[in-house]
Amino acid sequence: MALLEVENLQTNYGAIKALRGISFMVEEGQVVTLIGANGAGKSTTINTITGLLKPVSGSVRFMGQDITGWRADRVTKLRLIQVPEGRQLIANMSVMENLTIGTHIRRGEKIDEDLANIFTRFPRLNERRTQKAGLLSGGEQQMLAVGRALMMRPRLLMLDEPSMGLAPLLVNEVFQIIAEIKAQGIPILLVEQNARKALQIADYVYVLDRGQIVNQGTAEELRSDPAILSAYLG
Amino acid sequence: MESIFLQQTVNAILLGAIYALFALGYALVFSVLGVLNLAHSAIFMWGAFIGLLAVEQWQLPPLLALLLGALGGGLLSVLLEFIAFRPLRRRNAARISQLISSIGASILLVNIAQLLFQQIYNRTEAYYPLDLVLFPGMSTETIVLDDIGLRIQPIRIVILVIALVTMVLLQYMVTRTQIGQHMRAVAFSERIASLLGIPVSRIFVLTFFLAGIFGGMAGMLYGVAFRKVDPFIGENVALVGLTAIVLGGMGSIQGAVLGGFIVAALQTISIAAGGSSYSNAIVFVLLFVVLLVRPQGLLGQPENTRA
Amino acid sequence: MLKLQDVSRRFGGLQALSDVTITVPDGRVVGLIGPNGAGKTTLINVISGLDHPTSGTIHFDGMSIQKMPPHKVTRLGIARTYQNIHLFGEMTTRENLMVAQHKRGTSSILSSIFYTPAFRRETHQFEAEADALLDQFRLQDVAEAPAESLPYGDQRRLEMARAFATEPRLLLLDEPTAGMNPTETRALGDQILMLMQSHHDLSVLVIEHDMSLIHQVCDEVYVLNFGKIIAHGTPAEIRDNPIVVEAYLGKEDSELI
Amino acid sequence: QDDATDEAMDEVQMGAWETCETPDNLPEEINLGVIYSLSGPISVYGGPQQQAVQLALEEINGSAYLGEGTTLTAIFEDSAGDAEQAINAMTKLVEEDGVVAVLGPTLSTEAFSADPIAQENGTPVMGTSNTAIGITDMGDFVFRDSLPEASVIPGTIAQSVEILGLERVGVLYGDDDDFTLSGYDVFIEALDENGIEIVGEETFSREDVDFSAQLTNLLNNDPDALIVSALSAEAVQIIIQARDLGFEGAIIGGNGFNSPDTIEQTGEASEGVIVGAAWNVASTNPYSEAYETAYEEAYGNAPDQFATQAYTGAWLFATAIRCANSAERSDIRDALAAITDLETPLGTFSFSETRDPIHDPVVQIVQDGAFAVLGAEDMEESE
Amino acid sequence: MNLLIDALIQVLRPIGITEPVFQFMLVSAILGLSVYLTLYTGMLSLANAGFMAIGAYVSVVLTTQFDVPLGIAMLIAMTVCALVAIPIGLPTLRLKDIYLAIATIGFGEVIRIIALNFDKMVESILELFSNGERVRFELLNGARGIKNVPQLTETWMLIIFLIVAVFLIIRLHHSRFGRAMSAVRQDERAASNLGINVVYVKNMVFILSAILAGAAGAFNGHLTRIIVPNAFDFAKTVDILAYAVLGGTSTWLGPIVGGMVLTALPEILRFSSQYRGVVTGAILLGTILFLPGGLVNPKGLQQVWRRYVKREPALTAAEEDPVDA
Ligand SMILES: Nc1ncnc2c1ncn2[C@@H]1O[C@H](COP(=O)(O)OP(=O)(O)OP(=O)(O)O)[C@@H](O)[C@H]1O
Ligand SMILES: Nc1ncnc2c1ncn2[C@@H]1O[C@H](COP(=O)(O)OP(=O)(O)OP(=O)(O)O)[C@@H](O)[C@H]1O
Ligand SMILES: [Mg+2]
Ligand SMILES: [Mg+2]
Repeated sequence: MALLEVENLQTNYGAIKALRGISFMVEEGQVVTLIGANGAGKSTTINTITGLLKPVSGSVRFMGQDITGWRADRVTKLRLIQVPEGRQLIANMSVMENLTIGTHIRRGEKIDEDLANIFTRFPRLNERRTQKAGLLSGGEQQMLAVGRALMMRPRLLMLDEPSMGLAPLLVNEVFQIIAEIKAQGIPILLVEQNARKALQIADYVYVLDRGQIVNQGTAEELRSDPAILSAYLG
Repeated sequence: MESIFLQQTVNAILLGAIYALFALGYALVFSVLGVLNLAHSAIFMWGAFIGLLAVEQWQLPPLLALLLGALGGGLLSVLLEFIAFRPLRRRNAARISQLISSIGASILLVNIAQLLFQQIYNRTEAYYPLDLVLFPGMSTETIVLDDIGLRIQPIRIVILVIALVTMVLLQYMVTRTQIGQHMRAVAFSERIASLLGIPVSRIFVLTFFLAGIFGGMAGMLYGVAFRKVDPFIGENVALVGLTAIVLGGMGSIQGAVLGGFIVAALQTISIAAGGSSYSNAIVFVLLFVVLLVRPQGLLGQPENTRA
Repeated sequence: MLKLQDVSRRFGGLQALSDVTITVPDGRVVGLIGPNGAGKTTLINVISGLDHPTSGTIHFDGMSIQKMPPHKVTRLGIARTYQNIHLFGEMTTRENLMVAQHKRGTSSILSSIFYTPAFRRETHQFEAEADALLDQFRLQDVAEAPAESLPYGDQRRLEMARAFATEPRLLLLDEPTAGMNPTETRALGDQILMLMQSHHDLSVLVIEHDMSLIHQVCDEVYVLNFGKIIAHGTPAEIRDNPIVVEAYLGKEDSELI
Repeated sequence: QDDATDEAMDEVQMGAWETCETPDNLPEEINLGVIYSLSGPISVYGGPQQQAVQLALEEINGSAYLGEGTTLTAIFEDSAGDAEQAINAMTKLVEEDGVVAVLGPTLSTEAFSADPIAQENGTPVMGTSNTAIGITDMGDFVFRDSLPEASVIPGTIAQSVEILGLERVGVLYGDDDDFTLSGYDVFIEALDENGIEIVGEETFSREDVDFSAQLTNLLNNDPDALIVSALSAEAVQIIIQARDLGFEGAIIGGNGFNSPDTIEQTGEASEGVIVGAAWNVASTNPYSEAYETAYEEAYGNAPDQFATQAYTGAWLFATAIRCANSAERSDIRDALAAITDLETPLGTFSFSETRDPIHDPVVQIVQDGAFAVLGAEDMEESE
Repeated sequence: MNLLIDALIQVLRPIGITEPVFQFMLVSAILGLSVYLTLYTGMLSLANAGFMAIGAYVSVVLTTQFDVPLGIAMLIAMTVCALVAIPIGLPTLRLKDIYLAIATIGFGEVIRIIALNFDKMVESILELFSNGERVRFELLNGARGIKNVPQLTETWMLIIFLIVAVFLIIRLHHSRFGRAMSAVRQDERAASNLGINVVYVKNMVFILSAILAGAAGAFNGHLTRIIVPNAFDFAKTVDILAYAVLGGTSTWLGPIVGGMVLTALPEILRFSSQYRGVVTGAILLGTILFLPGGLVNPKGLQQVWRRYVKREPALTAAEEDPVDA
């Protein structure tokens, strides 16, 4: 049994059919990547899994439990954590508060330790720890969003374009963090435009197009697929 | 001259306490929902009404009545969340439609109260008993401090103390406790809050409950202080409360309290200076000036957004 | 030509820009790179009038603009896009473009009320121009869709098209390719180059983290770090500048390119 | 025995109205329009008015006052204290429902908006709580049975001055309400005439509850008496708060003080309160007492002045219909205008040339927790 | 025209809409449009009751004291409103949301208090120049109001005014100014960066809205036969806002329908006697719950159609609430 099993998921925005029945899974310890053009439905997929959107049909199972249609806060309590596209910080809270606000879903121990880890990884956040999140620069916000999710000790981490808007140095940093998270055995569902890096780190890849999965395979398989190469690797 | 100044100062502080208490509940709902709950003044009236029924019809001890007034306010407020706010939020309606639904709810609550008044009292006003003491041992005698020319009613001091204690407790809760942090997160965005595992619906219910408690309590105390209760007493404080929270800075707890006191002080000062006809105009002119200098109100936070 | 002289911007204790001096010559594409939080967006904000420098001067074609409100800056011919998309979500794609034509409109309220020939002429002209822009930015298919329902990439392109609809002589682009894949990024680069070809005196200041785009379109590049310019040169010079590699690019990327 | 007194009361009551022969020319049903503020804050006054009219109609129909087989029915409309609604209600009653006459509306403002419609349609309309200047100037179909302040207050002030020897007074009045403002004007004029010094004037708004600031100001100047032009809603607070602030002199008010609440709700504080009004609960007029008993029996609390005037108004219309022996609007108008020296709860009542009421006002003072005629003691002593 | 109106009234009478009711409905429709303009531009301005008061007082003083014909009195009243709107709007319109709302409510209250005390104020000013002699000045008569105002407003005037106003608003929407209004509502900063003078747009709209409210006030003043300051209080402000929101602000038709329905409702509900208030509240609440976008809102009606008639599953999109919106 896979950690996350998505089956035949269909989601609409009013009359727009954003997902037309997609199925995939994430196994323990894996990094699974969803790639696809703009508007393919990647964010919709993640949002449906977390419960921000209700599917029209299909099912989502997490750790063997059917969580289809659960509210987002219930899903999150299972420590199925999403780092949403566009950062979605609490703009009027400080960096520090943003980092700690999600920790209520885990047990209290070692929070300080984790915090220290985050600050060593993102010294920039440490410098700005009392600043309101809304006033951070784009990149700083992205770091904070990832940091916040890590503070929640995810069982499965879902990252929606985490490298968007980051300086090259930080993009490397983020992928390094992803690698580290992976090394810690935390499974990851990664949505990325930076397909080159995503494919480097992924165990398994699904390619999404207009609400459907059009291709899938291990990272190596796809890296050698000429169609993928031309479409996503530039 | 000195004594009149002192007396007027005391008048202002005591009036301010009532405004502040009412404004607190208003501010709480606004800061979490970002919506003005115009039915809050109806909750206020119901608090006074329930308290009145408790002491007058059911002959309960006044403290219990206060509790009932507060609790009744809380429950009604939660009811409002369920019938007037939640359905609209669920459908992503514009905030302004929530404002209108709160007006609808308010009309409903006031008119139901009017029907009940008519049923129970055969007219639309009623009075708290003349010699009501809030708790055993409390005096109803005016405290006279003749050497400094000051007269204070004990009940008003009680109201002042309750308002201040409430403010401190609420402030502590919102800034220092996890519940408070969650409330602020929900206030900022339900969507983000839910992604942080915060039970959004429960936070809303809690917020409404607390706000209702403050509203109901303020109403009951107002009733005890001024004794007359009718279905429309909420209208007397609605605009004052609104002014107070805007002046103090929306979403700020201390701001609401500060605003309440400032409005009362201004009204009193303008009356003391011989301008009783203009007291409300003066309040608004000052509000105007404050907003021009500090568009976010006295203690409000500037917007945390950037281009 | 845009000229910034010793521009500084403080936010409380934070010096977001300090003594920045840069020039964007006519007909050139200038890149602006730097780590996150370096002050790039702040720089664009002070140029476009949304924010104002604490000290220093900004001149556009010899005119001092550091205190101008945004709409006047735009009327002088400076347009911008935003790092976080700012479209008019309830309007259609086409309407978004038409708003941008606003400043060029000469028809008065009265002429539109009476539907005068001049008003109709202007409207037709704008519609034609909007169509051309839709074509140029590959947005024809979504012309009548509300902007908020567009996919992210389309929204980014619409932002650029909208800025361009003001007929600017200086275009400020804040991370135009964020969220795009390499293919789309390259296409956007081509688009910029095409614009440069068809509009001779157009100049562009572009903020990017995607070095491939910088290399594709920029004539010269400034590097901002902690609010200061730390390097200036051609893309190739910048790539090899050890300070830049250290502060911004990191080993891997400079090798990759 | 109770029955006996009841009957005696009924006799007194009914006897008063029987001025004309029992009519024989009336239709089975006669519709009377009634417009009062039945919702919103003004319903405090409109509600009891409605009840009083209901009581009057029960009595009128119960005693076959308009002859066997004729019922007088009221169509009640709510004006919510709003001029627009008053217009709408009046239009509906006069043009749609075809009522023969209209009682109300509650507020003078509403009357100024709505009465012209009745006038245009030749329908008699009678204000039962309109005291503003100019009400009956709207036309010959416009009546009122509510004594304007100008007919009450001068007497109140003159008597108070004489008996209490006032020299300096402070004045407190509501300045956003026609009723209290008119009262204020008349007070000032009367004070002027009696050569009284005004040591301070303060205002408040409708529905205010805290008057401490104004009172503190006034009391700082050591007045002998406070003159208050307020409605009953505010009067209670003003009396209590003035006493709380240590004021022991007389508090003189008009209509607004004239409610059962004044004593009930202020307790000891009401000692020394002087009320000059068209009518008072403590009125000893037998017709008034009979009415009061009936009202209390029906509704459980004592009537206020506006209710009494509404009750009287309904009876006046009934009397006019009876005397006219016709349900025609103009006949009713003529009969109404001809009413003179009718015994009513308000006293011996006539309409003046200008269709304003003529009857004696009462000036009373609260003593030992009850209303007493002002100066009664002195008179006894001097006798 | 008059025949048509008569016929219409004949049809409406059975449900309680007599001619005066219809007239007030039309006045409310104009008020609805007035608040619609500001809402459409993203301003929660609640100054309408204040401008209504100015319009009413100015025009009534002119027609009753100076025998000015209604048409000219209205033009002057509307001009005065526009002139007052400029100094009020310039500083105030920088405020947002609820801050703007309360500042503008404050304006209305101040106007009301000035109307209450106008005579007294003039008196004390005149007394300064008259060696302490007591001067009598009576114009607005404070709370007593101006009485016996001739009923000059005719139904056809209201209808024609409304038609012209709607026509102008439609044209406005199609002009670049109209697009600028919408742009300012949706994203002020982006609008300013596209060359739109946000301050200008906001102030122009505020002035237009003031003019409409002033006209409504002038019409209303010549319908009610008396004008008193308290007719323009906070409650009136709230009513006017409700007209627009209940009717729906996505098109100009919404506020008109909203104003007319909300004004007619209490009259239609007269049969419910003492339950009238409860029923009114329940209807208002129910309507806004079912149709959050207002009575006239094509999109919302579609949704309701899908949801309640065709019984399709509810919409699923969760609220988009980006960090920097
Ligand atoms: N709120 C919305 N309302 C209507 N349609 C929407 C909404 N959000 C997304 N869509 C549509 O749903 C489809 C899928 O969008 P989604 O955001 O999931 O794409 P994506 O793969 O995440 O793209 P991107 O790489 O741009 O983030 C797109 O066609 C988009 O236009
Ligand atoms: N209004 C503000 N108030 C306080 N600090 C601010 C404000 N705007 C920006 N800053 C701070 O100024 C610094 C520069 O921000 P800016 O947005 O210009 O960075 P940037 O170079 O655009 O970064 P990125 O590439 O991440 O977008 C940041 O540290 C940011 O937190
Ligand atoms: Mg996406
Ligand atoms: Mg930036």
